[in-house]
Amino acid sequence: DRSNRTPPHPGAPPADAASTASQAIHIYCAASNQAVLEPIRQAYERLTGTSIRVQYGPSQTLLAQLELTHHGDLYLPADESYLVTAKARGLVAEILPLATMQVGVVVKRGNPKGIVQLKSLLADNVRLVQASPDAAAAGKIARDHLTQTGQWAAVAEATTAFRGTVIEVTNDVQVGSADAGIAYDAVLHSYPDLEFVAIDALRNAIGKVSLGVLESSQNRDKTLHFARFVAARDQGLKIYREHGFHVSDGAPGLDVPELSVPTGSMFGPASQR
Amino acid sequence: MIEIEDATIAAGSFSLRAINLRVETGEYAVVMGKTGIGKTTILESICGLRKLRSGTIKIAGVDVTRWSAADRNVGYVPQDLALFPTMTVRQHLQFAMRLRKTDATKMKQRVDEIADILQISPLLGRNVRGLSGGEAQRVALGRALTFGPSVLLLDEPLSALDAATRQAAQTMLREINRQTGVTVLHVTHDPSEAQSMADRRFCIASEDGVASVQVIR
Amino acid sequence: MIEIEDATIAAGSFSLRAINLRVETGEYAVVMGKTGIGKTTILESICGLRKLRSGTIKIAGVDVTRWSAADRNVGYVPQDLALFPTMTVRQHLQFAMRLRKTDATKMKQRVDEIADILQISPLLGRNVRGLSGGEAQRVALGRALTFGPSVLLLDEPLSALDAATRQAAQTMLREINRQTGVTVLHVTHDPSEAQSMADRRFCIASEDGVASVQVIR
Amino acid sequence: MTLQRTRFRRLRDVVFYFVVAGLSANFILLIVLLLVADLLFTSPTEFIAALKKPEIQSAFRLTMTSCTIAAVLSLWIATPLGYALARYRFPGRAVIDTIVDIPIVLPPLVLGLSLLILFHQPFPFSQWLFPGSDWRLETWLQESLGFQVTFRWPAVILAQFAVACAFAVRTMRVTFDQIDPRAEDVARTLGCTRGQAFLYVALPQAWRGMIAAGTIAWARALGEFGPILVFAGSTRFRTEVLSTTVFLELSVGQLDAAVAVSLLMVAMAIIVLVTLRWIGAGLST
Amino acid sequence: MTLQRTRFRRLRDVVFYFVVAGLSANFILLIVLLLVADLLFTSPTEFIAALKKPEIQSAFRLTMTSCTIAAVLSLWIATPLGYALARYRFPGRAVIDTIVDIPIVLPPLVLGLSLLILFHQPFPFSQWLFPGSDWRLETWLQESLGFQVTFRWPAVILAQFAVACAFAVRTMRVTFDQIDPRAEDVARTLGCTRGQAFLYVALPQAWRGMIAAGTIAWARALGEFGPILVFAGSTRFRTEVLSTTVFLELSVGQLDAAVAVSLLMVAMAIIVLVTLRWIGAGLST
Ligand SMILES: Nc1ncnc2c1ncn2[C@@H]1O[C@H](COP(=O)(O)OP(=O)(O)OP(=O)(O)O)[C@@H](O)[C@H]1O
Ligand SMILES: Nc1ncnc2c1ncn2[C@@H]1O[C@H](COP(=O)(O)OP(=O)(O)OP(=O)(O)O)[C@@H](O)[C@H]1O
Ligand SMILES: [Mg+2]
Ligand SMILES: [Mg+2]
Repeated sequence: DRSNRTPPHPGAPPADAASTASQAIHIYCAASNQAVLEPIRQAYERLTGTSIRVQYGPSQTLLAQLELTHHGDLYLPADESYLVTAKARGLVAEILPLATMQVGVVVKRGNPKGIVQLKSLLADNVRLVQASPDAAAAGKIARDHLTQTGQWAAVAEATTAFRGTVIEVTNDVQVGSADAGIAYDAVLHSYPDLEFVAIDALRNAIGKVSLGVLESSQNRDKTLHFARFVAARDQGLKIYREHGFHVSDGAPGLDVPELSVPTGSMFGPASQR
Repeated sequence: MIEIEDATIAAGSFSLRAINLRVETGEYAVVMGKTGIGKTTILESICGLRKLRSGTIKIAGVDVTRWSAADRNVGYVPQDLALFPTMTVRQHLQFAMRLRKTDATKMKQRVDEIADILQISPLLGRNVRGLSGGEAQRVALGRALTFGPSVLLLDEPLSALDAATRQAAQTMLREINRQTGVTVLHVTHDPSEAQSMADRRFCIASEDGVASVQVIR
Repeated sequence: MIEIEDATIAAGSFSLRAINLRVETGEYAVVMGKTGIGKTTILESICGLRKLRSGTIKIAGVDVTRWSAADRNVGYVPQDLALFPTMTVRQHLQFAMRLRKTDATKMKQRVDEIADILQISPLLGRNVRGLSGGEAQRVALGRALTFGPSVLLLDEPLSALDAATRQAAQTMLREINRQTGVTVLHVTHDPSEAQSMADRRFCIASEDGVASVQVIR
Repeated sequence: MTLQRTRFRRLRDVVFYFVVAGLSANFILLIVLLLVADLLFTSPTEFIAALKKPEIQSAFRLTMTSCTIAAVLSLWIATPLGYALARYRFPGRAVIDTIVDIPIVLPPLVLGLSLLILFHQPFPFSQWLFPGSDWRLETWLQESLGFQVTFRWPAVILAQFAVACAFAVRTMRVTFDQIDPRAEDVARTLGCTRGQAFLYVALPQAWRGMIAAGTIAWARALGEFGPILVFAGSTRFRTEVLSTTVFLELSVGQLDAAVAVSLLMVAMAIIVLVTLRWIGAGLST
Repeated sequence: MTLQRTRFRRLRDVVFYFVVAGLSANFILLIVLLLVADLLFTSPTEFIAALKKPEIQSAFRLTMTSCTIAAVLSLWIATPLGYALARYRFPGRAVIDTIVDIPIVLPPLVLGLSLLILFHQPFPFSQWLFPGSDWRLETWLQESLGFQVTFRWPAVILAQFAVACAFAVRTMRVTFDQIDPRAEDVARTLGCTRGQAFLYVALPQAWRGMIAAGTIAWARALGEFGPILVFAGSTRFRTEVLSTTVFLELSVGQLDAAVAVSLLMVAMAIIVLVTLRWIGAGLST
């Protein structure tokens, strides 16, 4: 029941109206994408001089924030599912796919428990943790796939604990409170002590990272310009690849974004390098 | 002048009815009575710390029954002293004068004078923690004397003093009474003290919760 | 027997040297002295609440200087009473006996007896909040009498009582002293009280922080 | 000498009441507005719907149990510790006084993480004491006692206790600081051991502080979230407490359900806290 | 009558000390172990590296400022409120007494959400008072005062204040509960207005409680995380406080950096709290 939820305030000025930062692009970004977005932001700011204000947080918190404040330009959650929700609520105007992540098993480097397939996760001496299907996309994706193949009940039964985020799952394996965790491969980029094991049962379990352009964006042109920069194969996506995400080779037309804002003139030559 | 007319006071399960008492202006009245009879309770009613169940209290002819304690301009020396734990002795003596914005030199003079008579001058800089029983009692006495109240209520103010110090304090109290014309109500258990100080002596007794205030001649 | 030998006591900036005092077993000694001279401090040293700077204290011939207050088996009536705010009067009187696991009937009998003499029987069920000055003083007195201490230290125990009640208490104290042979050290400012009660009277004075304890004849 | 009722003084009393009320109102108003905003945001049907879900009922039961256990444990530890800090001078007192505040300072996620590390990394000191040993708390607990902490209900209670107790200790410390030790001293002359002086004389005077410490510990345990999430996980029907429920509802974008569950927690807290105070007030008379 | 030193009583004193120490040790040990576990998990180089990052330095400054402001504000409100609750009987007292605890009970995320709702949804009551109005707090603040709260530093302080103040109020309430009002009464007979009785007589007796309330508020503000994240966001160099830093580091898998920053917070808290207590103790003599 959201009958008493008020729709966006039609006459509301941009939240930044009074401040000089009104030129800045405000992006809500999942904290897990922080390592990727920071270099992209720096590159873009160097290139165009447009400042980007990034607000990091858990995806669901960010969703609540933009829903309640009707303010901001872009939304980059940890997983596309949040964008789907946001779109259904009329908060997102456009979705740009960026990268994908493989769901699989995270273990200590060297795979001491010898986990190679789903069955090894069910063993008694393996403490398995996974992201809560209710709280995190990875958990939901895993559940959906395993439910299809009828293995979910067994895996859920063997799971020692459900965690709030895949980062917590990974931390458990790192700290030693779990032997194996179900998480994205991209997460492992910053964990040299851990190893990713792709298992057959989750071969098709893939998480998508996408960027949403918000309805509340006051500066659509500039916002789109930055969004395309992030989605450009030789700019944002390059960095995504460096951080262990899988980048599709599709969406070629976006490689060289057209320049629709004056400041963008600095950008043209740079992008051709 | 203090006038209590047909008052009923109550504290918890204790109550005392039909209290009638009249002390003339400038008079030094001493009240005696068995322990637990209600002397302290009456004093607290006069100074405004306890509400009357019924009846009226007049000070200097004015009905103060519903006035707050702060307005009654009464100098009260409680039996339990109730010193301010964070203040020095000097701050105690200055307290009421500060509230009345007395000027500094006059205040200093008065504090020194009273401290001298009460023989607490060496203690002026001390915190009240650690004072002996008699010292604390004199601080409480001094605190109530500094600001020229219209009525003084003294609840066993000299009970912890040795004979010599007590004698000096008695003399001072009578002196203040005579000079400023302040009306005094002094509770004591010491018959000789009552005898020597009082213009008029009362004895409070009660029967079945009804008070009887007798003047002793 | 209480024996203080060449003791130095100190409290904050106050100190008193060369204290020598000897009370024989079963004797009823009364101590007098100017207010603030150090009587309370001496009593607190005897009962163990204050450490001696130097010197020794013996009770019944045993050197108790380093003993804790709990071990000295002394009945102490402090000047500030220090009643237990959460307890009833009956609980005060039972307190020391309970600690000694006295059996219930004997305890009840003793409590009733002492409450009766001190005229606080009607108060037994009351909490100590709201007690009058004299009532509280008798509770503190009663609390220290119940458990048969070997020494009684009374710090102005009757100062808030009216003449009649005081008389009864005096009689009781002498009676207890005579019957149980308890050694008593009683501080008072009332010369007639000292006169009537004491086997031996001391007067404490001091000069430059050196104590002189004189026996009054 | 004339006596006049000084109007200005009554005026100043009134001004004082207004200043006190005005200052206090800042905070009270903030909370009331927050609550009303929440109330307007959700609806009674949300509320009922939330109450009916079996996982929420289970979370409710676990929350009640764990909060109560954590609060009782906290009080049990905080009372002696607060007393020791207020009464005794011992070496290390200042250090302990500071250590007590650390769980308040640690960010919630880190507290949870620290608990995880403590239970699953090689135990501190064990390597120094027994070189080469790889003794781990959780492994030991599980192998010798068959008792699992992490991701189970004991983890919930431990996480709540770690923070709630810190607040309880502070409260008890303040309480005993304000109680005059004189009565305890005199009790000693009557033959009390220190333990008896504490039990019979100090403790009964501290009941208001104990009620306050108990309620604060309970309330804090109820609101606890980060450490529980990290140390105990959020497994439905097993370690889900109401604050976790709120997080889970939020994760699926159910803002109003989340707010409804929070209001349920507020209602629950009001009932429990009022009852506790009422019992406390009853005990005092 | 013979006098014997009763050994058993000294023994029982020792037993009492041990029981007190033993109970207290449970909690102290837990915290020490947590800290040591953290320390072993990170390394001095991590620590130094963390200290050198400009965003962490900026977060450090914002944290210090905001915590201090929040603590001062809390004390400023909590002292009169605690006094009023302890001394005066007024209608609604029990209600206010309960309301005060609500920020403690609300899960952190929900507190942040509530603040967001309060500032960005139509203001409570405004629709009833002026039907059809769509008055929103944040919009109004921005349009009339040019002052933005959400996602800026005022949001950080407000979020910290909302929780810290609740703890400060509880502490001050306990403090004034334990102070005998008798001295204030007698001060009234000397001519004090109620305000003067509070200022000159009650307040100086409450200094220990005020130090405790101030430190607890400061510590709580430092550890605050959920509400800040939701209400103030975590924009680097603008609303990032140290607890947010910890979260951000944790989110990119920088476990040891997160732990290092937490230890920095612990160190910072120890310095500030010890200084505060030291000043407090200095004031008392
Ligand atoms: N809250 C209370 N509940 C019950 N009784 C009370 C309360 N307060 C006072 N009393 C009783 O009222 C009576 C009168 O007390 P009050 O202090 O006025 O006596 P007093 O005449 O001053 O005695 P004293 O000479 O011992 O000081 C006492 O018996 C006391 O026990
Ligand atoms: N902490 C302290 N700091 C400084 N002086 C102190 C301290 N404690 C006690 N004194 C002083 O020690 C002296 C002796 O105090 P004590 O209470 O023993 O006197 P006393 O003989 O019992 O007097 P009284 O007859 O008035 O009860 C007093 O002058 C008192 O001010
Ligand atoms: Mg009296
Ligand atoms: Mg004395």
